[in-house]
Amino acid sequence: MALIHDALVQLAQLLLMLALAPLLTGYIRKVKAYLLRRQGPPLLQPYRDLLKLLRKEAVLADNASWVFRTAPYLIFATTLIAAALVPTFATGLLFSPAADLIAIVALLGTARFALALAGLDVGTSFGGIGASREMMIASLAEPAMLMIVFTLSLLAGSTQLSSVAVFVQGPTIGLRVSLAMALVALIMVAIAENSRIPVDNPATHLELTMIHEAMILEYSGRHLAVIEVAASLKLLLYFSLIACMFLPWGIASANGDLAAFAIGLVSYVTKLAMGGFLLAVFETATAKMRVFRVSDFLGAALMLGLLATLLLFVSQAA
Amino acid sequence: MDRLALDVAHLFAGGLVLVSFMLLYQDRMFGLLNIFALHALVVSLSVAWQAHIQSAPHLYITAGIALVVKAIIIPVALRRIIVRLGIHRTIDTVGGIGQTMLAGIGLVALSIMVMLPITAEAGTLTREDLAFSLSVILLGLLMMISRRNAVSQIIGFMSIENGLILAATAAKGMPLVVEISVAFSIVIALIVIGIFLFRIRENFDTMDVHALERFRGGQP
Amino acid sequence: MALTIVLSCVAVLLGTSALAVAGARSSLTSFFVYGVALAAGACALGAAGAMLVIAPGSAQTAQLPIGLPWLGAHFRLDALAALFLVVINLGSFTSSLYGLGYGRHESSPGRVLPFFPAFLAGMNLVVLADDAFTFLLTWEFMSLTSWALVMAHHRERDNARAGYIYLIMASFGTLALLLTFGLLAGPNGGYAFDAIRATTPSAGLSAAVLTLALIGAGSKAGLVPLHVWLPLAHPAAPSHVSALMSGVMTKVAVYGFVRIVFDLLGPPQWWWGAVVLTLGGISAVLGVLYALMQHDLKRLLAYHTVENIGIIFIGLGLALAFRANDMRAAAALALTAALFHVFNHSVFKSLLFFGAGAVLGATGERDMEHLGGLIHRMPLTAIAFLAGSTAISALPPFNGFVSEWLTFQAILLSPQLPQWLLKFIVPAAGAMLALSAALAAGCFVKAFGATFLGRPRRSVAQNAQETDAWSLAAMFILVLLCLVAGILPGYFIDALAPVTQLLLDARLAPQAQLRWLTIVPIAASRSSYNGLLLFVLVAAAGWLGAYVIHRWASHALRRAAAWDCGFPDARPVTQYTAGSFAQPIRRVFGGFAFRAHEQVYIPPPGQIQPAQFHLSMRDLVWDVLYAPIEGVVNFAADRLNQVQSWTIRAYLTMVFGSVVLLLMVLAVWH
Amino acid sequence: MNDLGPLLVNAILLVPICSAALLALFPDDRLTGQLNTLASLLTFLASISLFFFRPAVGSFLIVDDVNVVFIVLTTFVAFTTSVFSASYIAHELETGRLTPTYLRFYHAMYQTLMFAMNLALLANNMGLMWVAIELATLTTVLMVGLYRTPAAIEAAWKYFILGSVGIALALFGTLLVYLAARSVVGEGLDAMAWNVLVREAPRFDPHLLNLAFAFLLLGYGTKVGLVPLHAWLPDAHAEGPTPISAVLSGLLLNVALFAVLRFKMIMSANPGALAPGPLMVTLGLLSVLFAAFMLYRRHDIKRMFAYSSIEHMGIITFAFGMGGPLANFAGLLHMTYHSLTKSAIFFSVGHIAQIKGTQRMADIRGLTVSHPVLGWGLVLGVITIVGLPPTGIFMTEFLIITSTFARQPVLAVALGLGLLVALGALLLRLNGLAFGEPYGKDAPSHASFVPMFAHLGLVLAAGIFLPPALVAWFQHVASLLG
Repeated sequence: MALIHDALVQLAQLLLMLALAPLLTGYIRKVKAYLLRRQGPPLLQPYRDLLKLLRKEAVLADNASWVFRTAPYLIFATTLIAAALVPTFATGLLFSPAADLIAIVALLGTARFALALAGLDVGTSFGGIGASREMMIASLAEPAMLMIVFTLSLLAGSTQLSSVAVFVQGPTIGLRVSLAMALVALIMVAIAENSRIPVDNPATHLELTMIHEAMILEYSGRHLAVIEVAASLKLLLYFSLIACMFLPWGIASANGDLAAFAIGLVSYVTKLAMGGFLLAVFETATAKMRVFRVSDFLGAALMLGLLATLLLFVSQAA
Repeated sequence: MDRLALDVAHLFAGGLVLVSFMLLYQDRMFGLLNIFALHALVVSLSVAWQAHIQSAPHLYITAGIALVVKAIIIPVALRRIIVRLGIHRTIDTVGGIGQTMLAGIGLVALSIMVMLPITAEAGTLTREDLAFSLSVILLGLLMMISRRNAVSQIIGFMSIENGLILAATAAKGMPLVVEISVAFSIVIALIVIGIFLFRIRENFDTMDVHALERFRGGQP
Repeated sequence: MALTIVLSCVAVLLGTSALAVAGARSSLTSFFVYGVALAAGACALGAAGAMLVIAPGSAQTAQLPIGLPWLGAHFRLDALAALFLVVINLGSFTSSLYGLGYGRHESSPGRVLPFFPAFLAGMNLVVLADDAFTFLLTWEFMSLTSWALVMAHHRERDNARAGYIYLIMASFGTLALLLTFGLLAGPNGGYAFDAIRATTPSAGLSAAVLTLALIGAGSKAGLVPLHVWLPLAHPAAPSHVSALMSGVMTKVAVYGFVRIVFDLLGPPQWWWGAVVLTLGGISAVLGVLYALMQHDLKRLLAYHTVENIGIIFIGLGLALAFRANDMRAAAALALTAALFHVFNHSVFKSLLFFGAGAVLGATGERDMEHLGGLIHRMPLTAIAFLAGSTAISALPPFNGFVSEWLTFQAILLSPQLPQWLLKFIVPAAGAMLALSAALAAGCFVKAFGATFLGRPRRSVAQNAQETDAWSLAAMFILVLLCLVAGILPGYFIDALAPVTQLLLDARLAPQAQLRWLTIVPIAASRSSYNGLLLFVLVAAAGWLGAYVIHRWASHALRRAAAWDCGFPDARPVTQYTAGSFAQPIRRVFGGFAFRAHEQVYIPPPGQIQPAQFHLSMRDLVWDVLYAPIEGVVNFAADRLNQVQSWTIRAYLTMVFGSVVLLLMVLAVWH
Repeated sequence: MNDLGPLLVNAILLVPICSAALLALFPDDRLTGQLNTLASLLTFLASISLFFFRPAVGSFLIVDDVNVVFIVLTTFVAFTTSVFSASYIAHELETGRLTPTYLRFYHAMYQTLMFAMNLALLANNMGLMWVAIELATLTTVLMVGLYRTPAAIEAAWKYFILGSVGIALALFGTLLVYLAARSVVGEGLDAMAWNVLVREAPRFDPHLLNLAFAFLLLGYGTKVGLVPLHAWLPDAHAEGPTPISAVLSGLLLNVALFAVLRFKMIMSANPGALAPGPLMVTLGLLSVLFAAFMLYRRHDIKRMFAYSSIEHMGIITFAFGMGGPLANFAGLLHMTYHSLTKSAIFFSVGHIAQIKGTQRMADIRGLTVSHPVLGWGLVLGVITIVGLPPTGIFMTEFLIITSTFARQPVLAVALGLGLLVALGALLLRLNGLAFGEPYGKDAPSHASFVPMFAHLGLVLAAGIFLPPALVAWFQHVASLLG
């Protein structure tokens, strides 16, 4: 019985993620448009785009190999599973023993690996640009992310997201410098990972500045659709990650009743709304930086993360 | 009697050291040869004396060899070589005679110092005699390295050998002395022949080997 | 029993190499040699594996009347030895299988066949040796045979140089180990390991032993800064030998370190862990950075060996630190992580070298800048190489991730360590580990992308042929292992338990019977990982998504020229090369690590000479460490050599001088 | 049976000297090579029998534990070398480097040398040993100069002068030992007989012994080739006929070292005397380091291996200097291995030089390709001589370094680094010689490989398994050496 209950909760979260992801993208676009005093596309525009793309035929470059064709589904699957393992409105997911935070980061790494390979597969110069820059960014973002994970798990004594969430809700936490550092670092990493301004511009097709777009330049039709979904899932994932790790208030425990779940859901959505708004504001306020400045940006993130970890190592005498 | 015998032995030994110093001092070629003949003579005398006091007749052979080979044959041979090969009549030394003499004195002092701790009960051959022969040997070595020309280097070597003979014969009842001295004479003979064959004019190193082919009617 | 089997396998191998000397010419010999090696590897693998599973606690000993007369050759098979025997013989089994195919088009079989079995025998014996002399003898024998294999293609200049440097470094390492055992054995030569175990050396002594052991084993394992020979020698050998050297021989070196430091040398002090950790971290990061700068496929793989050895030593260092503070469970976790990574690395590194060998055989090229598009010509090899790349990049659900995940868990336990220095070093090591993992992923995107993806850059790549069945079989066995070890790690971790039991008398909780085969190193609330579940979920999600789309949305497909932002299809030259792929990372990291310096010359408008790009890089380790040594030796040689041309009088003066000197000494002595 | 012993001992001496006379007078040049081999074989067989019955100690000759194995070793290497020399000299005759007359002379001298060395080993009288070693010196001088090229004669001359000085020093030392002994033993032959000396040594005057040992070490050390007394050695090896280089490195150095060991026994038997260890260690280490660096700048293949001989003599002296059961054992073993290995190397080098018509290493390349057997033989030899396993030299160096490190870490490290430097040089050259594209003449080699591989095989086998009897013998002698 409990198993079924957990399974249902898990399934609900998964579907919720899948359903919300394009909406979040659309919402951010809308807010950015408002900030620029534009009308902006309707909120549901991303869904329409996806459906349209899905119905179109896929055009494949001549020497594209099976890597190119399977990559989108692999990226989609890994991102979806990673997202499904992040508590949104309730902790204690059924599958959470399957992967702790480190594993989730690694899953995203797998997705990136596949994406970069797909970028190289056709053998165009732009695919190469995208892949190589993406890996350069990742080579700094991933360690930074892991440092953040270290910080939290040192605090919570666990790398399990649920336990972290529970701990952060708990009374023992207090206000900590290292936690603040970790939050800043995580936001920087999230910006880089989701190729937002100032690292990359999701809307650009200006050849020499694009990173993520350059990799998926050759994609079309359903493949493109799947990749787009994966991208927005990733964005949502990072949002809910921040939500669950740094402001888990209102999140329901696994064996809560429906009311608790409802509260959790509401608080989750509000958190998303706030976060999306802040991101939109930030993006409109800042300009994109040169590609080779990104290393400094992420280097700062890495240093912050390492600093946070060191602080904790030193403060936690056995 | 015994006392006297030892004193005479000492006399000869000391004389030998003295002659070694004269060798070091001498810088004319023929003079060097003469002094070396004297050196050999002293050795043969001391050997003969030892033969007499030890009543060891076989030592007379050694004395004879020393006298004939080193006091007569070799100086003569060397004289002819010098004439034949046209070796300079004057010897150029490494560093002046003065320094060489000083070094020699230092060597004598060293050999005496080394011999001091040896207990006198080493037998009739007292430490003085050992010290003398050792200093003769060292002086010979010094001569070999402080002279730039082959003949005097050989003479240095032969004076070393004289020192050895002195020590050997003075060591009472030492077997095989004759054989050893014979063996040594062979070596020296070979060296002299070598000098002659290889036309070694100035120094052991500078040999005019191309002359050799002519000499041997050489094969390619 | 198991010991007897392994020893007899070794005897068979040695006999085979003797026979191979006799008839090295015919292709039949090649088949025979590799066949026998295959069988022997299988037998030894079975024996050791059975020993590890059935009777892990036990230890078998044997003694042969050879080697040191009054000592004899002692052999001992305990859990640790059994584990490494499994690693070694797995490698020898697969590489023999690979050799059955690859060895056929070997240009000079006479220089490979006699040494290949001897090399295998040597590695087996090192692990079995139970006294200092036998250990060193077999150790150096292993180096010697592998040197001969490196020199197999001696006509290329680089290979001869590689072999030379390799043998020098190997002898240097052996010298260090020689001194190590000289210290351990003591003046009256108690060379038997039992005798060494019995005595516990003083603190200073054990510190010296640790240093020497680090130098000796590290130089063979390729620990920075003793790694210089490795990227030269490993690629020079035939590919299946490269696989053995990189995948297995370095592990034998790790074995040597573990045996000396954990087993023979008494209880550790905490700073040992600090030293080992630092070296490991530096090796991990520098190794992968070196690899990123390479465009020779096999050399890139060799540099990755340096990286992975670094990761293993991070684990060992943690284990030492925990052990020194008597935190046995944590030590067991760290050691398990290290040993598991030993196994994993041996598997996927062999796999990758096999793939590189297949490419080399098909195209005759090791330079990635000349390859490309091979995925169309050699699909199966491509799959295998891709699996290997994923595994070595520590990406789930493959095995590389599991061991690195365990290492991370061990690092996260370290705040309990009392020493301040460790408090600072351990997180730094963690950061380095994370960095190296991320960079490795980048490096293998580069390697796989430049070699197999895109369009062929040379005609050799254009018309390459898929490699033979033997090689493919060898590769796919390893692919399977990578996957199985990745999704069912519990069984492997349990198999490692007796080793940690032996070395630390502590072990991880049994994993295999946990619910859904999840692995829980410490506590369920703390951290857990389930490769199987992830694999199933990802596969299901991917398949479901694809099915749904193809079923209800479109599945129409059209082939067309690449879009490429509307550029007309240019020649393959316009693709990103390996060098250009690595350029951003080189900009970020190369500055301090390699003094990387780029010069771009773009002709002014109107002139039509080509633009030029110059890249200069220096290997700091070589400049700082090895060049000076070379200089000193040459200087001394030149100075002393003048003695050769002195005159006889000068030589006599030397004699005279020594006489006088000696007499003076005697005169003064009283 | 008892009367057979002396007969055999005499056979070991008489066969060589008689065959020397015979060879000198023998009319037919073609058979001399075979005759030489035959004589050496007979000597070898006679010496083997010494293992089984040991003659009583005479006043001039002695067969005891200390020298028996060296005698067998010497006669064995002499035999194998004569086999090699037969094919080598035949080639020299074809190319006209030697005339029949010199051929005859060469063989006569060869046997004389064997006689001298056997005598030196068998002598129970230090004076006799001295005479024998001097005789050996003279014969080798003549043979080094055999080719009468300027270089050869210069080498012979250098060897002659330095050797004579060394001999003179050695004689003085011998004399002092006699004096020390005389006051205890009394005059006469007994005061020079080894068995007596070792027995009575504890009562000798220590100061005389010290002085004596100084001279003996320097005197015989000159013949051993210890730095700084080594100057003659490289040229003598490089310029003489290769069989003689083999005999010089393989045997004569050993014989001289053997003389030093005899005296060291007396020293270590006397409590008052200063320990000879430090002296020998210093000389040995000096030789190792010096030779190691000299190896780098060699261009002549034979001269290079001559320097490697200096290095190994240094190692052995070092080992005996360190003393103790392990080091002494290793030193004795190392002497054996070195003479076997080095002569084997010279065998292959000789054939290589004949085929390529040069001794310049720059002109010899890729031997394993052009002449596989010779090339791999050389590779095996070098690998053995630098002490890589599984050959015996690895074992000895293992024992020396480990047993030293526990007592004198610094010395052990210095020795180890010296060995490493030497290994670097030799392998560097080996790379050029044996590997890479073949270069130079590749005439087929009509060589006799049996001696070379016999030696290397022995060293290899010994590295893996030593017969217990041999081990017991070595250990006994090691204990005598103190």
